[in-house]
Amino acid sequence: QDKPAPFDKPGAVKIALVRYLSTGDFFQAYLSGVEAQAKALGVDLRVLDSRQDAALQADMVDQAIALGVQGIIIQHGLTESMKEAAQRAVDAGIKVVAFDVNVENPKIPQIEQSDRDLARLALEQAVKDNGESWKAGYVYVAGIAPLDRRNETWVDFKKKYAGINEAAMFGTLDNPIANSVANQARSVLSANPDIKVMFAPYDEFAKGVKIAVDEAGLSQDIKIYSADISTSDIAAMREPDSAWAATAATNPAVVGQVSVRALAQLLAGEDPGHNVIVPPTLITQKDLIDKDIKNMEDLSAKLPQFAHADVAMPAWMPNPNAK
Amino acid sequence: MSSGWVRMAAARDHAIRYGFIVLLFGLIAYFAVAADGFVSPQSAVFIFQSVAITGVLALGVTATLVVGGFDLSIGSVATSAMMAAAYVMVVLEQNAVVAVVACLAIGVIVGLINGWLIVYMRVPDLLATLGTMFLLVGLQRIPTEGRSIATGMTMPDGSVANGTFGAGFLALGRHRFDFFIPNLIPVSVVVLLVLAVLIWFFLEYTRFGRMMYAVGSNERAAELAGAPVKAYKIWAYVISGVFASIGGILLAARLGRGDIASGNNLLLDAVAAALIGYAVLGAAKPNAFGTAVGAVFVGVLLQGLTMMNAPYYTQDFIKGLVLVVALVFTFALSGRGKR
Amino acid sequence: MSSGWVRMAAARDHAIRYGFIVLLFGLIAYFAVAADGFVSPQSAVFIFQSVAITGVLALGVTATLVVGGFDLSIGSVATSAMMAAAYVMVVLEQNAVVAVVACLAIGVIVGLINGWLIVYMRVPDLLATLGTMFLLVGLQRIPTEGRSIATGMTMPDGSVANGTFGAGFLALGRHRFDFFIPNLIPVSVVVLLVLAVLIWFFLEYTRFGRMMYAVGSNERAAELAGAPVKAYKIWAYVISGVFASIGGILLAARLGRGDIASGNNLLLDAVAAALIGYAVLGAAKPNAFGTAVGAVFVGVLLQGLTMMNAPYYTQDFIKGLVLVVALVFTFALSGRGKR
Amino acid sequence: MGNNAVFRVHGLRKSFGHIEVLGGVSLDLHAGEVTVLMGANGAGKSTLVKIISGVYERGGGTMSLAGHDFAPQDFALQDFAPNTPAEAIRAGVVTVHQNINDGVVADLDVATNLTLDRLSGSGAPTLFNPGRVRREAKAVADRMGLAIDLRARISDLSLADRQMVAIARAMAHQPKVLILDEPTSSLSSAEADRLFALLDRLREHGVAILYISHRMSDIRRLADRIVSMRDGVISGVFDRKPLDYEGAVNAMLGRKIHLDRIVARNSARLVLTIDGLRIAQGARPIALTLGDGEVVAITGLVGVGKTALAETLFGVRKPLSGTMMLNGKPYAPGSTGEAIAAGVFLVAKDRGENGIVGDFNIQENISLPFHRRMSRLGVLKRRIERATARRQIRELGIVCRSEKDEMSALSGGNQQKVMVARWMSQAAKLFILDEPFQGVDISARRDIAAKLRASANGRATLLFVTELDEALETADRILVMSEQTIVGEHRNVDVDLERLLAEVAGGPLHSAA
Ligand SMILES: Nc1ncnc2c1ncn2[C@@H]1O[C@H](COP(=O)(O)OP(=O)(O)OP(=O)(O)O)[C@@H](O)[C@H]1O
Ligand SMILES: Nc1ncnc2c1ncn2[C@@H]1O[C@H](COP(=O)(O)OP(=O)(O)OP(=O)(O)O)[C@@H](O)[C@H]1O
Ligand SMILES: [Mg+2]
Ligand SMILES: [Mg+2]
Repeated sequence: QDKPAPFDKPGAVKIALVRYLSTGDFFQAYLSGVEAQAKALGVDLRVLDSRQDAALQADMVDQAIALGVQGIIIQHGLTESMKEAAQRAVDAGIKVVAFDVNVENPKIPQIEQSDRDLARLALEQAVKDNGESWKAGYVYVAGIAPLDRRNETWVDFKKKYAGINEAAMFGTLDNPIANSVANQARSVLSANPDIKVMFAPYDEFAKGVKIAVDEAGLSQDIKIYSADISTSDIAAMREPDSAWAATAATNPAVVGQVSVRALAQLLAGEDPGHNVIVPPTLITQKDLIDKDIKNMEDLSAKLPQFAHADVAMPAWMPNPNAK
Repeated sequence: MSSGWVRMAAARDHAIRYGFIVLLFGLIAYFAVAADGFVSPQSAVFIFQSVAITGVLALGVTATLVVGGFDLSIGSVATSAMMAAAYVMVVLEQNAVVAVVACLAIGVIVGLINGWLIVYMRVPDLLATLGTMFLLVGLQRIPTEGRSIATGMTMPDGSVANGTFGAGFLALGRHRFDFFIPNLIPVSVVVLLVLAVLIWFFLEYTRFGRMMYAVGSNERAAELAGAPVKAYKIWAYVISGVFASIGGILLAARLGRGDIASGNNLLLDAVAAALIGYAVLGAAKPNAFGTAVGAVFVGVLLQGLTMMNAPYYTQDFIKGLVLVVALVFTFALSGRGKR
Repeated sequence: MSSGWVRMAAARDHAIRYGFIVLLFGLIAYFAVAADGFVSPQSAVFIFQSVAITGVLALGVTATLVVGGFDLSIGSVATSAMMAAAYVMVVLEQNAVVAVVACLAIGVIVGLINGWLIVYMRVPDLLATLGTMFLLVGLQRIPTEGRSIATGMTMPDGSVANGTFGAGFLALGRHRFDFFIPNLIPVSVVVLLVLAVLIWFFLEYTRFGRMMYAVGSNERAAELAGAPVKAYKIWAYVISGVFASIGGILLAARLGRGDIASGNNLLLDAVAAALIGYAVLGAAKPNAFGTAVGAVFVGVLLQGLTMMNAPYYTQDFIKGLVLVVALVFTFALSGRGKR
Repeated sequence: MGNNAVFRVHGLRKSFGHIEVLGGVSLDLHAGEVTVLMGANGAGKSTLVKIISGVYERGGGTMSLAGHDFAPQDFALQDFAPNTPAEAIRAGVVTVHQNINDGVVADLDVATNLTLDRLSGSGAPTLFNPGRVRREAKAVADRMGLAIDLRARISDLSLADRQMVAIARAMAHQPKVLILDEPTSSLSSAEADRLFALLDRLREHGVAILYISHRMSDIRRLADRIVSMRDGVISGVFDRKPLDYEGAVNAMLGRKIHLDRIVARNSARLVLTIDGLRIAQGARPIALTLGDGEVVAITGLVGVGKTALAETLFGVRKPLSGTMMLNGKPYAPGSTGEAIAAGVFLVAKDRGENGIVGDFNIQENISLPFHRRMSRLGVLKRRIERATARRQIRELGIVCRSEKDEMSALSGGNQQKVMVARWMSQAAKLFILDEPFQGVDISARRDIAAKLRASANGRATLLFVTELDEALETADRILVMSEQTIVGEHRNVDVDLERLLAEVAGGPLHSAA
């Protein structure tokens, strides 16, 4: 295989992944994607994990610089704290890409799983299933960047469809999230028994809502639309009479791969473009049942657009999924 | 000593004893008026259900409070038990009984470790249980490398875990007993009530419970009265561990998977319930009845506020406010109150 | 007593006094060999910087531990201060000085409230500070309805907040002083060191500090000896509040915004550092020097593990393990150790 | 009299809840005089002291103190109403309270404890200089003749040493009024003598001293005046020399007491046999037998090993060597639980630390060791518990409202009676009492002694006391302990006191030089 420099010598390239969030399936799958692509490329990967400490994350960029890496992936974080750190890395001649955090730097490609698209896909399906007029419950916690972006779509949607009536908004990030949201959703359902649609644009929320709907015995009467997917979400959606109708998701592993590929392109002197968007996939209950999809592997196997994104994929780039 | 004085003192005594209960009923009355659908058997059952898990944890931590200790590890014991249950059933493909036994074993072992550290190694309670807390938070994620456990998941070695949550196990989270109304009372509520009555009876009416209070109040005096103080203290941590693992079982049964979660909120809510318990009936000391009422109190508050569409942050705020006000009321009036 | 016995006792004494320090240096030596790039001035500074904020909080909570109390509200005081700083500058468009003053005021006020609840209302420490914790967690989110505060944000009423973080304020988080190497030592590290020395000196070498220890050990004896016990206790909570708010200022300065998701782990990490401090130099009681060492210890551990590419969950596990082992060592040997 | 009073209380009242404890107490303290306050347990002495020293708020009445430009002849009394202990101390009213653990801070060293009040005083230098503090502490200790390592932690000291530290600190104040609430309750006679010498000096310097004690020997040694108190009112003032001690005791009790002569008994059956028992490294072995129905007292200086022996018998500590036989069977308790099961009971000394469960009421405190006997299938039978408590309250004359009273609401002496009542509530085979009369008034002491003797059949009774009087009043046999071993034995008939005292003083611990 002819890889361009510096990838022609295996092990010559050292990159760092500087993480803000790490706990949970999404982040674990993202990491595995990063690792898989890094391995396929033969680069040495350092993982610096700030465990949701934004200040520490900025320091870790400096640390990565001190470690002498050639490329850095910034995974999540806050614009304000990462902007300058990212700039310092660029100044030090290091190539940087950022996933899901806007570091406001023209030299740094932004990898995105488009949260607005995620929400839009799910909501369009809701309108398709339920018509343009229904009473909704909405799960939202402000202040979390991806949820805020998904919220923008929801707000636009409510403007667009006057018949959609948000009867209740709730949500919490108390751990375990599904359990806490289930408690809240139960209360909301007893206060608003006429809710038809629950929009829970984060799978932990959806999981909690589903538990509440089941416990209230309303699984025939309510439909849940969400974002993100995991193996256990698939199981929950596949349950007989499951209220969880559809979810929109990007494959976090693919996003991880794309992040590394974009960085590799930069290192090889190519331009991945400033906005590298990984397109989301709509996954409906019907898809899962019809195609007999039981877990993430089946999903990748049977929905190819989910398994691989042809993003940042020049000809020389090894594809870790092609075995 | 005028009779006026006597009457005033009696009134104050009543305020201390029943103030908190009155507050609870006041809240219920308020929500009954302000929030549609608040008053119904289902709603009542639901309140119990929503606090069942934290309530069980709170009852456990009450036992350690009674012997003058504290257990910061309960939240992580619960989540560890949840992960273990899922691991046993999904990865090891064992049945529900094995899973439950494994969870309880975790509770016992962690309790013994905590007790051993505190009693024999003389590590202060907060410190020892903080240590085991961190340990467990890490440990529970190692077997799956930080992934949640669900049927069909891919293991770190690439194999697929095909076990499922047994129906019997899920029933712990989902089955409901008939009680006048069919399918009314969920298993978790029954578990909460049974454990509450058990630990209440144990602490109030058996000689073991009485001695645990003695140990908590004056360890040396209890020892010189013939009590095996070390055994009692270890026992308290084992109770706490087992109750926390029961909480974890209920959690797993409700969620139907092993969910990556720190359990910090479980810890805080359980501690809040146990501490609110101090204020119930003017006890000014840890007590199982108070803990149960404290848990229900938090449940009523959150249920009512959610039904009134209060956003989550106002719920925290009001939870804090009511807690502080209720407690000022109780402790300031009773003039006792020390841990 | 034979000289062998004396020598053994002396060896044990040494083990108690220096065991923890030896462990710390052992860790450093291990990481120096095992982890690339661990030994460098930058790395050392980085370790200090990574624990600066929790360290400051831990020093504050040490003051409450000294008077026999506990402060669960420090984490939420820090995040409230951070939100307040952002609110003052971004929404109210005030300058850095106003923001800092507002934060400190929050620290003082919360400290006074905690102290008042505990001292005058006789609410147990854990309970009172748990209450204020919930209160603040809710309160800090009300002005923006749960949104994070950043320049250009939309307020609940639809207006756009146009203030910015002052350069002076941001410098608190970002400026670095030259120290042999240019731009080496960040402000936060200097703040940590200065506060550590201050509180250490205060507790060890002023009569106020000594009396605080007396209050913590035997409140009644201190009071009967003429100490204004109430004032000392309130003072301890004010120190704790102010330190936590300083931590919040540093956090805001580092982040450059008021972020609702940040600061979740501050409480537990700070408490861990303060409690590890018990084990340093065999103190077996809260002490500022120990707290500072405890904070650095956690920093070294996490930094080393990160450099060795250990996943986050093994870090928790090892943190817990080392904590437990170190403490068993200290407390079991010293044979003292009670909170 | 009273025109040269330095301190005066008039019509002082105090109630707890609706129980009146002080019903209008009037009292003068005079410069250069020791006023002894006598009163039965629960009479209200400590309550009075706590009001004077700013711990409790008074319910009514006035207090006044000579002005700050204090001179013994200064008649201008000013109103005095301390709101806090600090205010009282600043005004020159210094108190050593009854509960020793309220006087010292266990986790701090002796030096800091000796200077605690200076550290908290407003004029003190801000910086804490350990060297200077030690120098100051040394000065304080030297005045008192204290020879304690200033770096030692209080928690490592004996009760007597703790008490001496608390007293030394109070003395160092140059107070106008010094109040001592049962300061000798855990001191040996040597230490008490040191204290008395110091009080003499303070008296010469014109300090007004209020001294509370149940020990007649103290009172005879010190008193210039005696004030008797009964049920919260002053029932007699005795200041005509020679002082009418008997009258004072009668006034405080409201009746005459009479002392039954001890008829020393012999025992037929052996209950406890101790042979070759060594309780400390390097100590000589102890051999000892106790008979059925016998009351044996072991006396000796503080620190000679009385408590150690008591605790060895009770299974708290292990002997280094030797055997014990109880009722003919080998007895080697591994824990207090085993000892109790074998019928060996111990009333431990220092009730605050070793006896009282503060969160429990009287009834629960009494039943504490006997839960097993008072329960079925682990469930406590509260009716039996209550009946037992009521019986014991009656038997020992514990002054309380009911068996549900909190322990903290009892006077010191009554708390002690609860401790004795606890262990007398069930039949023992070997009944050990370590300093059981701490803080108990004379009449109650004699009551308890009489009860002990009356119920002595069927068990052996072993009493550890520092006060010789207590041994003479109670025991059939008196053993003397010195240097962790028994050095003398006396039948309690015409005891050769001289020899006994010589044996007591025999140990090298007695360094009164
Ligand atoms: N905090 C309290 N609450 C209720 N009653 C109390 C309290 N303190 C003391 N008493 C009651 O006040 C009375 C007087 O107690 P006080 O301690 O003054 O007695 P005393 O004369 O010092 O006795 P002693 O010789 O036993 O020390 C007792 O009957 C006691 O029960
Ligand atoms: N924890 C301890 N560590 C070291 N030495 C001790 C300890 N406890 C007691 N001792 C010593 O053992 C000896 C016996 O003490 P013990 O308390 O039995 O004396 P005692 O005669 O009962 O005195 P007291 O009248 O104070 O009770 C003393 O020399 C004492 O200093
Ligand atoms: Mg008294
Ligand atoms: Mg003794």
